[in-house]
Amino acid sequence: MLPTETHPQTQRNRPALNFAARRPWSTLALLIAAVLVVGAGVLFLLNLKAPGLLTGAVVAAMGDPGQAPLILKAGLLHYLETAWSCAPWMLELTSIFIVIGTLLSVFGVIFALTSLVERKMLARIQNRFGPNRAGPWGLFQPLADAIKMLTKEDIVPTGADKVLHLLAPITMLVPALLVLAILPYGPGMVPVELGVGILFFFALGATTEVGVFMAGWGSNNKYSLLGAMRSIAQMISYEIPLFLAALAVVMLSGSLSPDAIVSAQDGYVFSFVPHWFVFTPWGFAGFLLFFTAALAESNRSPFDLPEGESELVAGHMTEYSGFKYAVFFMAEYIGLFAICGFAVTLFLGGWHAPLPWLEWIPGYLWFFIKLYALVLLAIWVRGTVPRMRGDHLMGFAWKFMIPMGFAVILAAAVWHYAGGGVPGWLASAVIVLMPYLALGRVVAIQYPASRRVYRFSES
Amino acid sequence: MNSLFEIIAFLLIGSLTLGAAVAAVGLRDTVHCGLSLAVVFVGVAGLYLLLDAEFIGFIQLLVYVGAVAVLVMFVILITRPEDGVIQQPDRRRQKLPGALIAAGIFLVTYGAIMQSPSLRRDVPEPAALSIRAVGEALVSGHLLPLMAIGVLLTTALIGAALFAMEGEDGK
Amino acid sequence: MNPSATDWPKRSADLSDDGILEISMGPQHPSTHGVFRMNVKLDGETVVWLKPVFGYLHRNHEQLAEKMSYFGSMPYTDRLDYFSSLSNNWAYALSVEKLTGIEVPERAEYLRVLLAELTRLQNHSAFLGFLLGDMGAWGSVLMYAFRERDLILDLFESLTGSRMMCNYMRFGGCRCDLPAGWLAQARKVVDDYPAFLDEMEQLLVGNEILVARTQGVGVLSGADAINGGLTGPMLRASGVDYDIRKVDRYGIYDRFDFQVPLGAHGDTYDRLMVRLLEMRESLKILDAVLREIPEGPILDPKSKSRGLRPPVGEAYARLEAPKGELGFYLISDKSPEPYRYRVRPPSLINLTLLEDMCLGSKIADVMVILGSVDIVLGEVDR
Amino acid sequence: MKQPLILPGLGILKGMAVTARNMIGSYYGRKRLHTISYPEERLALPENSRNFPFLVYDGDDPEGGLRCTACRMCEKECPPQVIYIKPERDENGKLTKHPTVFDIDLNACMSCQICVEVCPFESIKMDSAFEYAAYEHFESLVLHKSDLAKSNTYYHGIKPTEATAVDANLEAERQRKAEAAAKKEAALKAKQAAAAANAAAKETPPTSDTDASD
Repeated sequence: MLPTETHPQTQRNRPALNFAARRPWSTLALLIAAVLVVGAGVLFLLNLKAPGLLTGAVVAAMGDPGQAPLILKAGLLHYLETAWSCAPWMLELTSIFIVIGTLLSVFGVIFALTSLVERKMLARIQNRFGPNRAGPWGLFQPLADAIKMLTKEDIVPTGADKVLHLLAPITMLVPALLVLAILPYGPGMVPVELGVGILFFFALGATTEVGVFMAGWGSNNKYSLLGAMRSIAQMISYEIPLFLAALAVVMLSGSLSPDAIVSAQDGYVFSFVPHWFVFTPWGFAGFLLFFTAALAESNRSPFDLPEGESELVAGHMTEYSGFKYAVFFMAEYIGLFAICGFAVTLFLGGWHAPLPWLEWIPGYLWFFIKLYALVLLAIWVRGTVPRMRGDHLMGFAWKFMIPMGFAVILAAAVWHYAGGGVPGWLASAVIVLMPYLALGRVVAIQYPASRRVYRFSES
Repeated sequence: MNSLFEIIAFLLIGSLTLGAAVAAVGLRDTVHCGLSLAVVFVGVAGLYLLLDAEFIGFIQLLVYVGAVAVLVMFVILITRPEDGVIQQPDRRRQKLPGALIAAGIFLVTYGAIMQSPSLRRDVPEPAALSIRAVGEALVSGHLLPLMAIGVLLTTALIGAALFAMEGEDGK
Repeated sequence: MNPSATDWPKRSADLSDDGILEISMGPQHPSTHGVFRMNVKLDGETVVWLKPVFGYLHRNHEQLAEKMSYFGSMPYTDRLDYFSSLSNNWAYALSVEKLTGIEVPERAEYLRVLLAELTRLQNHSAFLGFLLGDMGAWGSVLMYAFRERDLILDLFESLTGSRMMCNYMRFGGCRCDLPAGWLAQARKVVDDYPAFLDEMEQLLVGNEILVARTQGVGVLSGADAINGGLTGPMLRASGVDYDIRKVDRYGIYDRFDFQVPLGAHGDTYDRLMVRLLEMRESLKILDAVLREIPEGPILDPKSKSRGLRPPVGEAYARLEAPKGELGFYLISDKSPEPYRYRVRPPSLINLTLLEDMCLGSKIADVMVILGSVDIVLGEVDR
Repeated sequence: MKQPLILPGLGILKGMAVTARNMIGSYYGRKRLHTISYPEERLALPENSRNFPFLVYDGDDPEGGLRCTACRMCEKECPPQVIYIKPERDENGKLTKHPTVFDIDLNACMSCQICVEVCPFESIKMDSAFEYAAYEHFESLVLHKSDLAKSNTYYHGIKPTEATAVDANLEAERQRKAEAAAKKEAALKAKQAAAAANAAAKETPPTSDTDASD
């Protein structure tokens, strides 16, 4: 690399890096200070009404971080009841809105963060910097994107079905947001106690196909309809391996409620290997199956057939611009978070800490750390692997994923009835490995991956 | 009785379902009809949930909205005439006979419901139906029908595959 | 299996029935081949008819050269295949030297081989990046390829003055000699290159999705390749042993021992692998050249480039450009401007068989097959 | 031969190892992070890098010290014909060795550096300034003599070795011319001396042959 130093060039009036990009640390400190001051101010004002209540709740929350959100919520409700003397039904309503508010804001922030982290991680994989001009290390880039998306003109193609064109992004976003309600974020912190959480997740997962169809049909464009059809076929055929992997876990933990599944994964073996399902042979295969099917379900990297073929058959989102496209974009990301959240709940032990002496970190932090690890894995895969072709994609689902799903269920059964000891472990490992190798050969014969030896000319 | 919320919820969902059902029948564009049918399914699922039958509610949501609605959409697309113009039946002459038939059916069903003995008995406390109970009943008591349905479905699947392949190039 | 092109041209019988979908791909194609369009007829997913449409980048290069002095059209040869400008310069200089019989000093010959092989390296790396980009790998391989290519372009810039438009060869030698420290920098680049190639092989060769998308795709048998007049890595991937460096032994290529890799199946995977192995062979040549380059004059003093009036006659000289056999055919009538100036563009001739490679394959493969042909529109349209 | 053990997914894992190495590597050292943030950091252009031509003038007077003698050789040889020269004519219409107008149209100039090769007076050289973005084609992208003329010291600034070589052979040229002039002068003087000598010889012989003839 040639040494970089300024060259006696005509120094035109070049815009120097803005303050935020030049001194990132000080800008960040400024920002955090501002937020703290505003928060303290609001707290102080509210506190005047009923002295000592709110601050007491905050101090209590500080004391026990594990249950901090619950304590804060109880404190706030108590404050509302005493200071503003609200009616009981009003309190019930506000408690629901508190939960909704925190969920939406937390996942909103993660969505904004991920759109930046994705671009920066892909950039770093490709040996370049990634956005670093808007704000410190590019932290304001999501803000800039949001403003751009909102101010862009929202074009509705002529002859398009306006109602469907408008409803499609909504039917994509709403199920993704609803699914977030049943994930167990921490001990006792499950927004909605559902006995059939897993079923709820798959039911709402199925409704996104209707949204894709509406998008394809509403854009009045032959190619976006074709794209919608292909992505519906892909989503349906990849839902089955998703079911099978989740079925194995439900079978083992004996219940459909996510909370029960997470509590089934409590405790440690040999005091440092946690009871997570991913550490069992069938669990590991099931997790890989679930995660690959999750990538296909949310149209991410190796399976991004519809939007990847944009130069040929337009994806179903092509006729959208401005705010509706932003909603699609958000629906895709929230869908990815939801399905990664589920992978964490089913296989990676929900909010349990990986090591016993790490349990002082609050549960909900563990949940989000693991969730974000899976999101980063998805980004990493996106930066490496080329796109699968249409027929390979379908062949892979039906010829490899579904048979492997049955094998995982069988292995889980064997593991369970063999009492989980070493023989059970080995038996289920064999039951998983045999079809993997056999199917690998079947799938490989379709495209021979045998190493080719190249001869050289003699002259 | 049940709380204020549930009454509001019931009214909301009930009207949604009814409205969607009327739309499914009345709208001109078949695709809109198909989609309002999907909304009807969602409404029915909501009603199930209101009755605390969670399992049936989510199965309804999963099977009907996820699969049947999309299937209906595919069927509508395949059978659309190329130029997209759908001959609408002229509705003027059919209004009177339609109303008569509707009234007749309503009366018959109303009479049957009123005579049925179940109305006289007080509403029994709903048994706490858990998924586990449904599962065990399915596998133990009704194993034979379950297996029969399985075989039926596989033959249907294979049949569908054959149809699809045949259409390709006559091989 | 793909219908082979021997029953030429194989088209499905009825193209008119309504099941056929006609689409046009390009010319503003998002991948990097430049302005190139294809009209494709699809029966469902498979391609039944394909017509490439090019000419969007036609700049009247040959007619222009007939109105310009021999020396004046040397910079225009950089714009033919703008990924390998030094090979184009050398081919043009070779044909004028054949016409006028000017001798080329020893050091200039070594410089020419050195720069031509460096051009082949950066061209094949760029090809690798673009092919993976077509397959949807979001530019990771492209950025790695461009990272290495930049090192070579920095070498070109410090020697010839420009990264891609070098305009460096003159009739009878080269324009200017190596600046201080250039050879050491070149030695460093050549020594670091195998690490990049190993990294690429680890990333690509076993990758199941890449294998699935390239093996058995765009198959071309050796006979069809020869009938179609293909040359270069495309031909060798179909198993035909024809490398002009070994056939003509032009310049001083006979002094270096290097081998020519040959494919066996003639599909996109082989084209990818042949180019990867070719890069390793070029590294061997570069290693030898950097060791043996002698001192001495770089331009034959009695050769004059301005006001050159070659004797009446014609000459055709060709060399192994990264894309195939690049040839220049000149007819001179003793006037300062050539009477006829013709370029044999390897990209265009390799492109003619595109339809035969794509018949029967899926529409998603058309992009990959076009990528594997490695065309540059500057050379196709001239 | 025994079918090789095919582990589907292994190739992808190896590929992911490569991207991981690149990502982590990009945080340590510039080998795996080769982009620079352009306007603030700039790559040092190598000495030979050429962009658009400029005219060299010696001393510090851009008008007087201009080396260009308006021989229009570069105008004729330039492939895209972007150079336009109007030589100066003094009062009685005789060409002087100085251009009044010397325009280069940057829109079409492809910086191919042929003008530098054909210039016999080392007066036009290639600059490496590339920041010529402008809002319209004609006023700001057609450089006139005043924009083109740059001092020899600037030339030494951007291309030291080339500039010293050019100065060296200019110096050699001047010496050779000086010697040639001196030799010519000496020859002239010798001729005059000879002419004077034989003229003197002519006067002296008449005196002698008059003696003989009378």
